[in-house]
Amino acid sequence: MMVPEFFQDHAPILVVILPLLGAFLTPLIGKASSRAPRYVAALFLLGSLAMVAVLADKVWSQSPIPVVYTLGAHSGSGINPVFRIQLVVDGLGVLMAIIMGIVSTAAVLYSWSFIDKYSGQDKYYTLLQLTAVGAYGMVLTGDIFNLFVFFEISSIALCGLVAFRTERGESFEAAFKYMLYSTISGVFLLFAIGIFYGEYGVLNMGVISEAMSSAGGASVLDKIALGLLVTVFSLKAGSVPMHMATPDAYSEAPGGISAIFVAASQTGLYALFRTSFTIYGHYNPNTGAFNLDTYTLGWIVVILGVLSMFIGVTMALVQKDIKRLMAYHAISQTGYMLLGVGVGIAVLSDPAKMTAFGVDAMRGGIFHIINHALYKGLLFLTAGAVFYRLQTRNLNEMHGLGHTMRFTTVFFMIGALAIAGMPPMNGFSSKLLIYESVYQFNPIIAVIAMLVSVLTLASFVKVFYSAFLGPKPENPPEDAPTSMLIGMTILVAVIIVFSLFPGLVVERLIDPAVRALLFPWLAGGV
Amino acid sequence: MMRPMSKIVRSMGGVLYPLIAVFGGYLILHGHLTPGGGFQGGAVAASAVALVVVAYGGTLYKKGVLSTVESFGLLLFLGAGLIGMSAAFFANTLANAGGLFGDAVSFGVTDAGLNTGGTVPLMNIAVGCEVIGGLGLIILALSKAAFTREVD
Amino acid sequence: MLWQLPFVVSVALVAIGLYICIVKTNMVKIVMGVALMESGANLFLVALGYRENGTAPIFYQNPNPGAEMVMPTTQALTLTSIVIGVATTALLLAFTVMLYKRYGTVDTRRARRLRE
Amino acid sequence: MISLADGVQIVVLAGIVLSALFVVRMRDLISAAVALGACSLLLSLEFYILQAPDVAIAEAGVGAALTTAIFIFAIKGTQRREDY
Repeated sequence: MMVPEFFQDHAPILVVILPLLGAFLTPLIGKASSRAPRYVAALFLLGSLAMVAVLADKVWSQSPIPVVYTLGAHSGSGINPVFRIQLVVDGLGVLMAIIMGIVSTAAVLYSWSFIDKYSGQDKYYTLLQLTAVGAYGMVLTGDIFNLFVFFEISSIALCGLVAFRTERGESFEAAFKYMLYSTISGVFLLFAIGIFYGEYGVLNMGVISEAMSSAGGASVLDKIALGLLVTVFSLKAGSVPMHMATPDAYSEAPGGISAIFVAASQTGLYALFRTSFTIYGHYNPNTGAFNLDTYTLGWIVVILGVLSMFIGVTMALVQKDIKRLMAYHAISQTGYMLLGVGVGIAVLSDPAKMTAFGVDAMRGGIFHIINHALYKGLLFLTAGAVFYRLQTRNLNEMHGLGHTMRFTTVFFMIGALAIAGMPPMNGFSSKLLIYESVYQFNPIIAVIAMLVSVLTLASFVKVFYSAFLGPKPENPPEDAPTSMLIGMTILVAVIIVFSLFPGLVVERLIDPAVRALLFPWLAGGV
Repeated sequence: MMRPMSKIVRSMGGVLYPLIAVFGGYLILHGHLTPGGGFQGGAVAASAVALVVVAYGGTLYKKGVLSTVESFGLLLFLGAGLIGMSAAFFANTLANAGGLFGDAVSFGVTDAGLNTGGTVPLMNIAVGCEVIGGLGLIILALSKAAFTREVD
Repeated sequence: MLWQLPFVVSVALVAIGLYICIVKTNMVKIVMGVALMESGANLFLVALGYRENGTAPIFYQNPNPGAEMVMPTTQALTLTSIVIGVATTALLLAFTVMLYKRYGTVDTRRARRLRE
Repeated sequence: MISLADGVQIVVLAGIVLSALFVVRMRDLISAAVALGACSLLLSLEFYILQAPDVAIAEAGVGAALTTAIFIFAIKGTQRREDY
């Protein structure tokens, strides 16, 4: 495929600034026509997705060496580019960007119908694009302070979107709660950044890790910073015990936003893995030493994962509100990712265990990130479609939707099978990788993971039975409008591709991400 | 919308408002030479907006105008970044190139001129517009909320 | 010795802010606590860049090119964090006002309809 | 013996903590907002002492003026006392 050289060179920054440009063109264009913002938003997010594709091609061709883009640098300007703002894109960053690209495109198309009757659509699309900017920026930047800036951009934009349905007081309550927690975590993140800067005088994450390595490993201050970072990023990802605000925010957000919320929350996981591996798990090939013995950190992440899995699913079982139920399942699924990659962190300094099962566990955890974004995004979209037709989210008030909302029913079934890890679906492939490798790490945890999977299936069977089966209601609702169906179809199509070719997906998408995390320790290949 | 305050406040506001606004503009335009810059100057100018809203009520400002100023500021900022795209985003290709803001500067301790800095003054102006617009909108929105007190 | 005092004060500000966030139930007061925490973080960053007997990082005003300057990077970081701080404060206050219009209270004990 | 500059710094820092404590103690939210503004103003003075004039201008403009103004607007829109 021929892509002009300009786009090849500038793809990393174009991914971020296209939605930013769109976000601020939207209100200007919204003055001219009330329907224009939706087209502008879709156009710019699609453009951004195309740039992600160009970038992905470039990253995979030179994996595991990251693509580096230095802002504002003349070639040969003589100033050390490390002291400039850099975008550093590797396999993991580009994987997260792909997730955000697919989900945001689906969500924006879905929103065309979903928010058609609300006023202030230009603000909605502005904030939606800003959320995408925040997530893209977080995963593409190589500079820890920019990570903070984009973290706050995505939090602020998401809060605005959670409070978008102004007729409900509950949405303000959820938005206040989420904003409060993310602001407090932002302050802690700033302290951690200050600690790094005070010790090493740089903000580039790669350079921090090398400076830490030449200083002889992590100091006490670095360990304090690590504690802050783990708290902050697991709060962003919505794992137990920092999950207080997530169910409220997920369930109060409008339908399309809940989907994008899942993808945006996973940037917290990205940042957690990035700091654990790139900064603290940095391997010095000359001395053979790691910056920090990550065994304890790995166990902490594993325990967070197990708690999230178990508490999330048990809370989900008792919910009556369909979106709240899915929100607790989102917490539970986050646990699998933490578990998988946490095992990788724990055995990082043990090459034998790492090659035996650590790499597979990481593969499973990272594969689960993209799978979860797709099927949980799809499930939230179907729940939004049900809400759009019935104006209720209470499961007791729905029955027999399958008679008329046929496409929505089929899509829900696909999503439910995928989240429960039923064999042909993509959720099965990633969970199998996690079970097999975690069983070698600690059998009890693997058994808990399987139990949680069974409970997830039970919970979704209950939802399917009570909402979609049963006698035909008196006023059977129509199926969702076309644009919403298109949005869901995008996600379904990707899920089916992932289910049919899991091996290919792992090889092409996931392995570069794992290699990027383990670089340079495992430079040769997985 | 908020009621205007007493005559004393209005008179003092009328005297102080232009002074604060001019100081804000000074900070924006001298941002590349002295302490200050787009954000600081914009914040100072926005506090002039706050003064007017408190003293005279919010009717003097139109929301549409402020939001246009804000969008214009951001587009100008991104435009200033995109000028440098021949090298990299945000590259300062206008510096030392002649024209407006393009006067050459020598490295080291110099008597810096106002027309130096390349895209930096442009970005300061852009950020200034952005901040005046954004903070002004925040003040207008909250002052409107503050004086409609009914509870549903 | 004395230039370490700002660090102590910054930690104190964060502790006071966190105390307000945890103990107080009035939402406006909680937002004040958040604002105090942000101030603490800003003071931490600026104090981090301070060098004893350094001058402000303004290039052409520096009389002696060899004289030490304070670190400009942390000041840029602080500016960014002030911008973010005012945005979050305004957003939180806007949510508070809207919540008051819906619920008629800003007490977190009574304004709780979203439960487990 | 401490110099004059050090003395000023100690006074300013003590003032910051004191006004933060006032924010905690004041039951009247308008007073608390004014205490918060005073805290920001002293903080901007401290930034000036720490050789950060840019940050001092920004903190004075934003922290002391705008934040206080929006706090007072929000308190006018809700309730003035902390506890009822």
